Amino acid sequence: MINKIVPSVAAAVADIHDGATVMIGGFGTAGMPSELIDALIERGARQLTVVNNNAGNGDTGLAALLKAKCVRKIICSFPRQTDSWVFDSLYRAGEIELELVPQGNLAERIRAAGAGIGAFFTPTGYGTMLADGKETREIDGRQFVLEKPIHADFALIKADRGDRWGNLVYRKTARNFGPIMASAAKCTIAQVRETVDLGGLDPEAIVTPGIFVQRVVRAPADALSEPQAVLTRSRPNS
Amino acid sequence: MINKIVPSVAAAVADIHDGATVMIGGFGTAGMPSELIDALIERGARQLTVVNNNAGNGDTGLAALLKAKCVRKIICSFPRQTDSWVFDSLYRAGEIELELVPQGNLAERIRAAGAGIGAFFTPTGYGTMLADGKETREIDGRQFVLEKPIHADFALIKADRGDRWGNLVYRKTARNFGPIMASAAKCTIAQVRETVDLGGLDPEAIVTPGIFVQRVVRAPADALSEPQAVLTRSRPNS
Amino acid sequence: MQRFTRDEMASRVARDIPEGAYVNLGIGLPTMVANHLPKDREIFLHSENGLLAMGPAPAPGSEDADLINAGKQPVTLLPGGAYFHHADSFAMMRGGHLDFCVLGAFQVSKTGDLANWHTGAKDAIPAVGGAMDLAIGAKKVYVMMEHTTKQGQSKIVDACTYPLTGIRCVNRIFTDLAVIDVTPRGLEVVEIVDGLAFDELQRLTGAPLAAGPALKESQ
Amino acid sequence: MQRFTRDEMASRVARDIPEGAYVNLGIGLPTMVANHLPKDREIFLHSENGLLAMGPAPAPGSEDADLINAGKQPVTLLPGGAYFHHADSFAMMRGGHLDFCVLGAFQVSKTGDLANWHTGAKDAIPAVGGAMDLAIGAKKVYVMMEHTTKQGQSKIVDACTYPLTGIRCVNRIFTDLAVIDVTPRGLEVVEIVDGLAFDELQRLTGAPLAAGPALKESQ
Repeated sequence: MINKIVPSVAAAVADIHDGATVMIGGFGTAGMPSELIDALIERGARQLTVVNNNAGNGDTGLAALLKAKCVRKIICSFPRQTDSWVFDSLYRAGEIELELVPQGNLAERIRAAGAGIGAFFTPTGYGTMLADGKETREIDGRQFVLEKPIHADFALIKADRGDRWGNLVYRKTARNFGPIMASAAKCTIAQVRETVDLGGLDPEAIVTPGIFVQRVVRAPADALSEPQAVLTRSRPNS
Repeated sequence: MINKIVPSVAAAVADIHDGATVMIGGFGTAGMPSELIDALIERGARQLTVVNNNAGNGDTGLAALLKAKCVRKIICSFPRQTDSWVFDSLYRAGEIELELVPQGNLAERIRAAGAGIGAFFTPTGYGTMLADGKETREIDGRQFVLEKPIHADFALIKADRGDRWGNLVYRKTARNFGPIMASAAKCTIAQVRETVDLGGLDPEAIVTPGIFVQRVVRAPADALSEPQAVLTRSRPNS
Repeated sequence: MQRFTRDEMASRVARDIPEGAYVNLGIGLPTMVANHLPKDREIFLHSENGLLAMGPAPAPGSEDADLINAGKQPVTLLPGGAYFHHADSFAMMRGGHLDFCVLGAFQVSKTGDLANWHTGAKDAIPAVGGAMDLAIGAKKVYVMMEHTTKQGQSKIVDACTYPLTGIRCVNRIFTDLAVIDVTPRGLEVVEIVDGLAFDELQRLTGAPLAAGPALKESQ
Repeated sequence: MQRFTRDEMASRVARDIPEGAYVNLGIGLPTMVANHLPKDREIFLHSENGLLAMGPAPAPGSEDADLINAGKQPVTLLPGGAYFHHADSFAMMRGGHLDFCVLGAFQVSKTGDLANWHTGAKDAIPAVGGAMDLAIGAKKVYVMMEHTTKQGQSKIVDACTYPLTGIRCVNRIFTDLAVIDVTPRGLEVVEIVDGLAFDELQRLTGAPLAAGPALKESQ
C-alpha cells in the first residue's frame, strides 16, 4: 500500500541536504508552508538555493530561514517589501545572492521544468536589463527572450487537503505557485490542513495529482499529535 | 450584463468564415462537440484548417465535416483509425492536406499559443522524420526540437456545464483538449450539457475560466428549445 | 493650476473601460480605479496571484489570509469568479487575454516605452514582480501617473532614463493634467484639465505633443 | 520451439513493475500487462488522454463514453484517481514523472532506438499519436513484442530500417523468447525462454547479444 503521508514535518524534511535547491510555495504569506520551513530551520540545512516569489516577510517563515543563514541564493521576482528587512540587510551585507526574474517568467520557467521543456521564448523582459546577455529572437514580428527551466531538488508547498496518494487541492489564492512547483522538484513535500481518505477528493477538482507529490504531512499537527510533533522537533537531525 | 450564452448552435457558429483555422476538441468522440460541428456543416464554411487529435470517426461529427468537403487541411496526431474511412479516402485522393504532429507536441503547441510563448524546445520527435527540417539544439546534454505555437480563429469545444460568463467544467476524459484549445483561439465556442447560474460552479474547480470563452450554447438543446433550434438551422447563413 | 485629483484620474480611467472587459489593475494608484468602475457594467478584474472576478475589500473582520490581491491586501471573489495557479495566471497576461491593464509609472517615453520598476539607484534593492509581464500582457496598456515629479520634471520623456519595464508597450497615459495617446505618429492629446492651455501642457511635457482628433473637435 | 505466450510476456513485464510505480501502457499488446499486475501492489496507470489511476474495464452496460483510455476503450477510474487536460497529461510524460512506459514495437536497435509508429510504406497513412512522447516520456521505457516477424526476421536490429519513434530510448525488451536489456555495453540477455540455448537466441537476433549478470548466474 502506498502511503505518502508522513507523521511529522521533521520527518518530511529530514533529507534536505546542504546545497539543495528548494522551491517554497506562497505569494507573500498566502500559501507559504510555514511549518515545513520551521522544520527546515530546525534541521539546519545550509547553503540552500531558494525559489520563491518573494524573499520573506517579517521574522517568520521564509524570513526566518534567511535569518538563520541557511540560504546562499534566492531566485524570486519581488524581494523588496515593506517587511522584508531580513532579506534587505543580508543583501546589503552581500551575504545573499539574488537572481531577479519577472514573475511570469519565474512561473513559466518552473512550469517548463515540470513539463520537460528545454527552453522557451517569452516576450516578457525583452529590451530590459533583466534580459541582459540572454538570447533573443524575432518570431512573427515580435521580440522574444529565451528562458530556461528552473528545476529543484525539493519543493515545500502548502495545500488545503491531501490524500495518501499525494493528491492535493488548495484554498483560494493560496494555490499560487504550489501546483507548478510540485511538478518541478524531484521531491515535493506538501503540508496540508487536513488529510482525507482515498476517494475523498473529487477527481474532477484535484489540482495536483499525486504523481507530482512524494510526501504529505498535516500541519499544523492537531492537538492529539502535537506532543509527538514537539518531541520530534527537539531532535532536529533525526 | 455580460451574457455569453447564445440561443442556438447555428447562432454560435454563424461567423465562422471560409479559410478559418478551427480547433475542434475531443479525443475520438469523447469531448467532440458534435452539435457545433453539425451547425458548422450547415453553415457551409469551406477551406477550413482543422486542428484535432484525430481525423474523424465513422460518418458523423468531424468525419461528416470532412465528408462535406469543408476542410482543406488537418493538423492532428492520429488520423488513421479503424473507422476513419472518410479521411482515408480524401487523403488518398489528395483532397486534404495533413500536418502530422506528435500528440504531446500538438498539446504543447496549442498551450503555447494560449500562453503567449513564441516557441519552445521539446525532446519529443528529435531524430525522427517528424522533426525533419526543424531547428534542433542540445541543452544540458539532451537533444531538443524547436516547435511553434498553433493559433486558431475559432475553437469548438464540448464541456459539461457552463455559466453566462463562460466558466466551464468538463466531464471525465472528455476534458482532453478543451481547456487548451479554449486558450488558443480568438473566439472559443463551448457547447455544454447544462447552463448554470453565476456562482453555480465551484471557483476552486472551474477548469476553464470565462476569460477564454466567448460563446456558450446548450447542446443538444432541450425539448423546449428544440423547435427554435430547428427553425434556426433551416437558415444556415443567418 | 487646476489638476485632476487622484479620484478624478481613477474615474477618468474607469470611463475608458467598457463592459465585459478583462482588466488587471497594478499595485498603487491604479488600484483606485476599481472604486470608480460604473456599477452597471460587468467588468472582470484579474489579479496576478490567481483569481479572476475579484470583488471589493471584505468587511472588517471578514478578511481571509488566503484571499488576497497582488498587493497582498485582503479582497473578495464575486460569484462567477475562479481561482487558478500562477502559470495559468500569467498565461492569461502573456497570451493577450486581458483587454486592459492599468499601471503606475516613473516614466513613459514618446514611443510608449515604460519605466516603472526600478529607479536605477545604486543602493536600491531591485524588485520587479509582475510589472514586465503586465507591460506586455494586455491588448491595451494604460498608464496612470502624475504628469511631473515632485521636483517638477516631466514623467513623459523623449527616452526613458530609468531602467525599462517594456518597450513600445504603453497605449494611453492618464495624468493629473491630461489624457494622452501613444500613436505611431507620436503623442496625441485626448483631453486637458480645465483651464490648462495646450501650449502650457506642452511646456510641462518632456516630449512633443500634438492635439488628437477629439481635442481638436472640442476646441 | 518453446515461446512465451502473450499472457506470459505480460506477466513477465508486470513482475518488473514495483509498487508505487506510475506507468503508461501503450495501445495493443502492452494493454494486457494491466491484467497481470499483482493485486497486492498499488500501481498507478496513466492514460495519455487525461487520467491517472485508471481502473479495469467497466462491467457490461456500465460503459461511459466520456471515460476511455488511449485506445478509446471504456475504462474506469479508481478512488484516488484524477482527471486533467491534455497539456498536463503530456507534461507528466515529457517531464519525466512516469516511472515506466510499456510500448509495442516494429523494431528496436542495439542502441535502443525505437521504431513503432510507421512502416514507411509509401501508401500508408501515417499516424503517430502519443508514441513519440511515450518513447521519451518515462524513466524506463520497456518494449514488449514478438522476437521475430511472421516472416522470421528479427525485430531486434543493428539499426532500424523503419522510421524512428525515438533515439536511444528503450531500456528493456520483453519478447516471446527472452528479456534483453539495452546497456551502454550493448544488448545483454536477462532471461531466455526454457529450452532455448543462448546461441540459438543469438542466431534469431539481428544484433549482437551478451549474457547479462543475472543470466550468467543462473547458468
